[in-house]
Amino acid sequence: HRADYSKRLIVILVPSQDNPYFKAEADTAAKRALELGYRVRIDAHDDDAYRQDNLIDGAVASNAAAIILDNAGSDSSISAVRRATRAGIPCFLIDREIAADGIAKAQIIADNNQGARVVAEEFAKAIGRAGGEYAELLGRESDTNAQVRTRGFHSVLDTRPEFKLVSAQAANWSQSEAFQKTETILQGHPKIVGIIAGNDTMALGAVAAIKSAGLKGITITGFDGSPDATGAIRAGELHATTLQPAVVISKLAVDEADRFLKTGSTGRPERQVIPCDLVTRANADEYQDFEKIR
Amino acid sequence: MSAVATMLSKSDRLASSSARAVLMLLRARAILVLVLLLILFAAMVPSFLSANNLSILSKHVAISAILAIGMTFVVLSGGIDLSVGSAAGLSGMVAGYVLTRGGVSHSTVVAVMIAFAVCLAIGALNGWLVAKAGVAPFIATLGTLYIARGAALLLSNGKTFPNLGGSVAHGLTAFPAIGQSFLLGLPMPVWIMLVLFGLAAIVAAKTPLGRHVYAVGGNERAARLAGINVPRVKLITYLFSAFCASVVGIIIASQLEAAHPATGESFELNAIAAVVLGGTSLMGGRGSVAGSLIGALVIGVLADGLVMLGVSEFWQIVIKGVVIVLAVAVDQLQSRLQAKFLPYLLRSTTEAGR
Amino acid sequence: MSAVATMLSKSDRLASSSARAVLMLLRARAILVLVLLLILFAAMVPSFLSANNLSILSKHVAISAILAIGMTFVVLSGGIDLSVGSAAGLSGMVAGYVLTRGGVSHSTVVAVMIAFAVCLAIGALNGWLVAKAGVAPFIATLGTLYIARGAALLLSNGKTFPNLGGSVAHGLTAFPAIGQSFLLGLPMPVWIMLVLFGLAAIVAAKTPLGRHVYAVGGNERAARLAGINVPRVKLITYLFSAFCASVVGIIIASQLEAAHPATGESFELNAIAAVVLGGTSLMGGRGSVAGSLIGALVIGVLADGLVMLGVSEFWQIVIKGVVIVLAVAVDQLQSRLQAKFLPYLLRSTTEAGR
Amino acid sequence: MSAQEPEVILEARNLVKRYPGNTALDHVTYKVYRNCVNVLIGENGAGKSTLMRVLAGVEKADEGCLLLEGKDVMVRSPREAAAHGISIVHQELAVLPNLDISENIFAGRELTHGGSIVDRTREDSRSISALERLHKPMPVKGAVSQLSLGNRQIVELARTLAHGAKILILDEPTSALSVAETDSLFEVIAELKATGVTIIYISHRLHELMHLGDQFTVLRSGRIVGEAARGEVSRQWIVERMSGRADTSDLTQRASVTDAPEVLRVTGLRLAASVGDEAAQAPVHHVGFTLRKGEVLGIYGLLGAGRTEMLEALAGCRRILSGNVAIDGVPLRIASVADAMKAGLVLVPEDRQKDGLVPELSIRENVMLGAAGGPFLSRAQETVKVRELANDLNIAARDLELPVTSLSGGNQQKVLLARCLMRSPKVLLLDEPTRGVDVGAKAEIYRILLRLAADGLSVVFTSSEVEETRVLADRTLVMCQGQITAEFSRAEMTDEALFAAASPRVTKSGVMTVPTGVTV
Ligand SMILES: Nc1ncnc2c1ncn2[C@@H]1O[C@H](COP(=O)(O)OP(=O)(O)OP(=O)(O)O)[C@@H](O)[C@H]1O
Ligand SMILES: Nc1ncnc2c1ncn2[C@@H]1O[C@H](COP(=O)(O)OP(=O)(O)OP(=O)(O)O)[C@@H](O)[C@H]1O
Ligand SMILES: [Mg+2]
Ligand SMILES: [Mg+2]
Repeated sequence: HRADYSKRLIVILVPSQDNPYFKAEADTAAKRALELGYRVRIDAHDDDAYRQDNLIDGAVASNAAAIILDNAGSDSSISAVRRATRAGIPCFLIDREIAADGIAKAQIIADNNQGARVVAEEFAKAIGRAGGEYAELLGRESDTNAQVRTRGFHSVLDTRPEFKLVSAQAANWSQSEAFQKTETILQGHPKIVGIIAGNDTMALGAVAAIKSAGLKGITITGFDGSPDATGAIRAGELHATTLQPAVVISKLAVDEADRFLKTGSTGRPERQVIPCDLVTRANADEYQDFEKIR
Repeated sequence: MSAVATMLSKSDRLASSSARAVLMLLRARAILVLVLLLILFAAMVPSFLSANNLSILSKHVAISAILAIGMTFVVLSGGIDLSVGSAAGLSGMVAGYVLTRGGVSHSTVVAVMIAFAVCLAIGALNGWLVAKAGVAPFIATLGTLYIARGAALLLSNGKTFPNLGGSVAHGLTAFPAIGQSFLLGLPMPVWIMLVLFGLAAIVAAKTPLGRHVYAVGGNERAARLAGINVPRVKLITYLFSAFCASVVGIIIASQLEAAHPATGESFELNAIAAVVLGGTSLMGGRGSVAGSLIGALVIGVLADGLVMLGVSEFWQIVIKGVVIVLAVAVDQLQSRLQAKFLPYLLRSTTEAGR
Repeated sequence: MSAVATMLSKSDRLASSSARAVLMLLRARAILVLVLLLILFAAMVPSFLSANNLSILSKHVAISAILAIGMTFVVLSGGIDLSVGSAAGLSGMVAGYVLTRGGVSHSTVVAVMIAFAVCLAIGALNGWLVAKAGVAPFIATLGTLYIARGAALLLSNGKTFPNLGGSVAHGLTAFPAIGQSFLLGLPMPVWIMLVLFGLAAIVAAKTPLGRHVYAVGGNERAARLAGINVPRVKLITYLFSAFCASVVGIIIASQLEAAHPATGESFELNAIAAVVLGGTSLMGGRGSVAGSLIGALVIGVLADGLVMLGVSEFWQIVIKGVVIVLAVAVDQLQSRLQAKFLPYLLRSTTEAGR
Repeated sequence: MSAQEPEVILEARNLVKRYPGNTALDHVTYKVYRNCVNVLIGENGAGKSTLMRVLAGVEKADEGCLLLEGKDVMVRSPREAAAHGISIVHQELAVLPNLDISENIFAGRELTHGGSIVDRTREDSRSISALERLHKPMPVKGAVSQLSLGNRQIVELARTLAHGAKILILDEPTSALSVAETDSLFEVIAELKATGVTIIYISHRLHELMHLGDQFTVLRSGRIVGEAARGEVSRQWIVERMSGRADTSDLTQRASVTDAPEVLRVTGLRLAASVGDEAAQAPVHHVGFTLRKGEVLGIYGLLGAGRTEMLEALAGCRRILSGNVAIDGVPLRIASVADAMKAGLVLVPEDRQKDGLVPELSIRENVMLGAAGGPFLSRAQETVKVRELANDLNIAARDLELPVTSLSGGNQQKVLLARCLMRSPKVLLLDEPTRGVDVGAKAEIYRILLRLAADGLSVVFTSSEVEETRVLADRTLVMCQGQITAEFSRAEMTDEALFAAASPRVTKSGVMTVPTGVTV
């Protein structure tokens, strides 16, 4: 996207570009916006609300037409979104919501709570009635999504007495950290039957650890539905994940932004919750790059 | 004087005038880089020099500049403070805690004061470890980096303190004003920065304390022999640095109307980079507060400009590294050129003076 | 000898024997801490001392130990290397790139060699900046930290290189073996660590190069005057550190069978902490490779033990900070006690000799 | 001076100060008399500076106490010493290179408007008047890093003058000063005495002491060995007490080397001045000399004359701007220490601690530092070699694995000498080889050097002591302000001639010139 200053600018803000999920999200939005004749800019805020604040300032200063935002925190992003809106730049939130209504033009989110519940249900189902000890890998504990997902997991698993959480460790969304933490957890709790992870990269770290320990029959689930994870599901290493419909959400957000810019209204309610899809071996072939292709 | 000597001193003078020009150029390099960057971005980004953008830019610069101002004294005295980012994070969290759960009439003033106090305690710990326990500054402040970050996370159990911009009923209107209000058209953080800058510049140039900071960094032993209370000077530099970090934490919490425990991660590297870019030597004893301000401007302009240009995040990281390395390599070049030309410069000055 | 003198020297001897005991105790403090931690965790976590857990633990320790071994020489020579984490990340990415997109017959050996070469280039850049351009090590390696991280991200445009454990058809079976296979019951990374440790220990204790490293760190001017090629020594320390970082990056990529560009973030702080815990002075000239190994063990045992105990992430951060600060404060205490008691100790030795 | 017994203003009782390896002060009871010039004499390393550092609060004594005007006082820091009116000019200069002259003069004791803002105007005017009292006007806003060593010394003196002390300690204040500067210092001392200031004065120059002193105290190996008032003191008395003269009578009986082949020839050597926080001296220029096989060449000069720079350049650790160096007639390019070593030029540096020893390493490792050898070190082989050399040089160390800092100054010096001999040099360069070395060790070092010379090694050494130069040198060059100003054969050397050639002269216009002598 060479700078053609005659076109209007859409700024896309995502948490990071070294995570496949956010990358897909950003790339889809960018592609769609280019198709619709906009100029685009992608920035990453590293889940740092202050950096996000600066980037939104940057969008304001660049006279952006709209901002597509995967925000850095439901509470700490409100003021930035409000500032952009006051400066006349509509914000369209994707993936995560903020704890305020009437500021953003749209909040199109993947239902993390629902996603967490379905994946937890599947996790429980795969392990079966016997239940047993399980471990949980959490994302960065100061991250809202980590908190929503773990709450979702527990709302399912805590109601089943046969499941016993023996270790919950933060692996900060990182594959190598998840690898080491899983190895350590396995030492303390050799009898665990499952590991439920807050996202796919951590789940894949756990998969590698299980593999290197030579263990079999431990159920591992992820969250996100990244291509690496669906691949691992197909290979039978990972049991399930839940696909956050990044592509759908991003396209929707850009389309609504376009409509809003042209007509002054998105024509949709502000909060739109897109359910997550459960991906298991049964349907893994239907998904590619965060999108249902069949 | 013999004919040979006259000839010699003549060629020396020639050398000196060109040497001087080179030295001047090198000394002013931070400003030069800044001007170059401004021209570059102004040419490439249409709205870069708009009043609106400059106001926003100044607000961003204020954050790193405030940290850099505090860091300057630490570095001038020969130390380093890695804990400022964590301290800033902790400061915002403490303010958030007091405002939302404190129960103490939710007063902004009380919250800010308590945040200051907590950060000053971190600064005091740094100062004590470095000045009294003799721990290397790098390690001492690395330790407090972890401690302060852990404390910030524990305070809310990792959660954000939301709604600090809360309702008038709670008397919270003053808090958001710290970071968001304007005075005479300038954002409040910029005013805070200017006040701290003025204060710091006066302290550095006009007070015994400032002179002692330079003395300790220039030759610690000689400073001690001259009767300067070296541990006290070091302690004060760490206290001031922690205070500046605290101010930054509060401004950010006020801007976001929320306090997040991970705020400020790697701010210390930015602050150190700004100080070094501004010509302050990591060996201590040489540098200025004004330099750090310019260093912060360079970093701020570069960061914002690259974002507006749409340069990829990854290239931004590389460019930042290159700029840091180049700036300091140039600094070394300056010292060497100075070493090479100084004899000539001095000779002609001395001759002229006599 | 007069009666008074006899009495004096008697009390001196007493002082010396107790002083010696105290010194011994303090010198062995890293081992003491380690033993304490092991006892503590063994008591609180049933399976902690099982052969299996020790094997896993040793594998985790190997990662930080390898980095710490490389860092030891840099620190001994009076420098610091902040770029090791980024270099490790870049190393894995380069290997991943060559393996998946290289086209050069996907050979593990080629991939590893190219990864080494790229990291050695980073090390050479560090060494050149520090030894030749005279840039302060902190700043030089901070710059390369950013540059290497940016390069790693650019290499894949932020993506992970997956499936490095690929199929036999691609001839990739050797790559996962680096991090995952076992030899005589010990994980391969532990063997790699042991080999590097043995090498480093021999170099440090038995070769001219090792002595030169100590000499450069102990007194750079004296080293130069003694005819030691100081820039060369420094360059070698940075090269070796980068090499160790490269090994770590490859081990991690091999273990995960994937290379992620953010791998290795803040590894440098762990490595520095291990080195310092192991008794190596950040001023240079004092310390040992064995100490760093023990330091890495302390950090590794602490980290794994706290995880097994289920201590919260936030407390883990705080505990780490406290351990770092305490260890170094004790180090200072040791130096001071030593300075105080050495005259007595020496006097009795000298007297015995005469 | 009135006839009555002068009264004691400050008394140090039973001071003990131990350093690793030696006891610098061994139960010293030292009396300072009011309104007198109290002269403290002693050999290098006798403990004079240590005693002064204790009085000035810089160093804490291990035992003992201080009585000021009869009252027990605690002096734990320079600040407290200043509060008691004790002010000191240290032997090793302690200037702040990054500050200007006036800032240096008032560092730690700034003049302020109401306690907060520095009063530059008042500081400057008082700095100017202090410098004027020393007859040495300088631009008070000039950076100290650009001053010559002598001028830095003046700045330190001005610092004490500007503050008006009750007791003023001057530790070798004249070692870097020219004759004219020394004379103005003496005037100031007389003035100060007239205004009731008590002065403690340390110097190695006997004629100065005899001229100035009212009360004399002699220190030897950390003990007071003599005390007397002006009338009772003679040159003879001092020399006896110091017992300092090493017994060197046997050393002077040797044949001079005149017909041996030439080993080293230096012509037209020119060096840039060093910058930064160290010495910014007159650069070395137009220096040339020759050296024969087995000859011992002395280089005499004042502190800051440029001797160290010259030797460092020959040893390859300082850049040579122009000039030629030839060994055995072969021209040599010296770009690094390795180059110099290969050609056989090795330096024993002036400052053992700063430039010579690696404190963390053992005696053995320090001797073997940088020595050529195979890919691996063998402790056993090294021990054999070092032990042999240690016996040869009489290094008093039973255990070669002890840290080198455990040795006394003289033995440390021999360790450095041993390191250099390990290289089998052709020319041994020694910068102040006996600085801070006790009397016995001094004589021993002389003997070793002369023995080495007799065995065919050529030696160049610098010294600030006339005595040493006379004993050791076959021939002496005098350096002043970076130039060689005179050359003396052994027969021609006298204190007066050496000193005159070493002192820069000030012409009527105020420009310093170099004394003209026999230029090589
Ligand atoms: N900081 C120190 N550490 C170890 N030893 C020291 C220290 N300072 C002085 N010494 C030793 O104490 C002894 C006395 O030194 P001091 O400097 O007081 O001698 P001095 O009489 O002033 O000699 P000079 O005439 O050379 O100045 C010497 O042997 C010296 O090596
Ligand atoms: N301001 C200072 N403070 C402490 N030491 C200094 C200072 N200036 C110079 N010196 C030391 O004194 C030495 C004097 O410099 P130089 O080598 O030019 O003279 P020199 O003739 O060798 O004098 P000498 O050998 O008598 O010291 C330098 O080596 C330097 O280390
Ligand atoms: Mg002395
Ligand atoms: Mg000298």
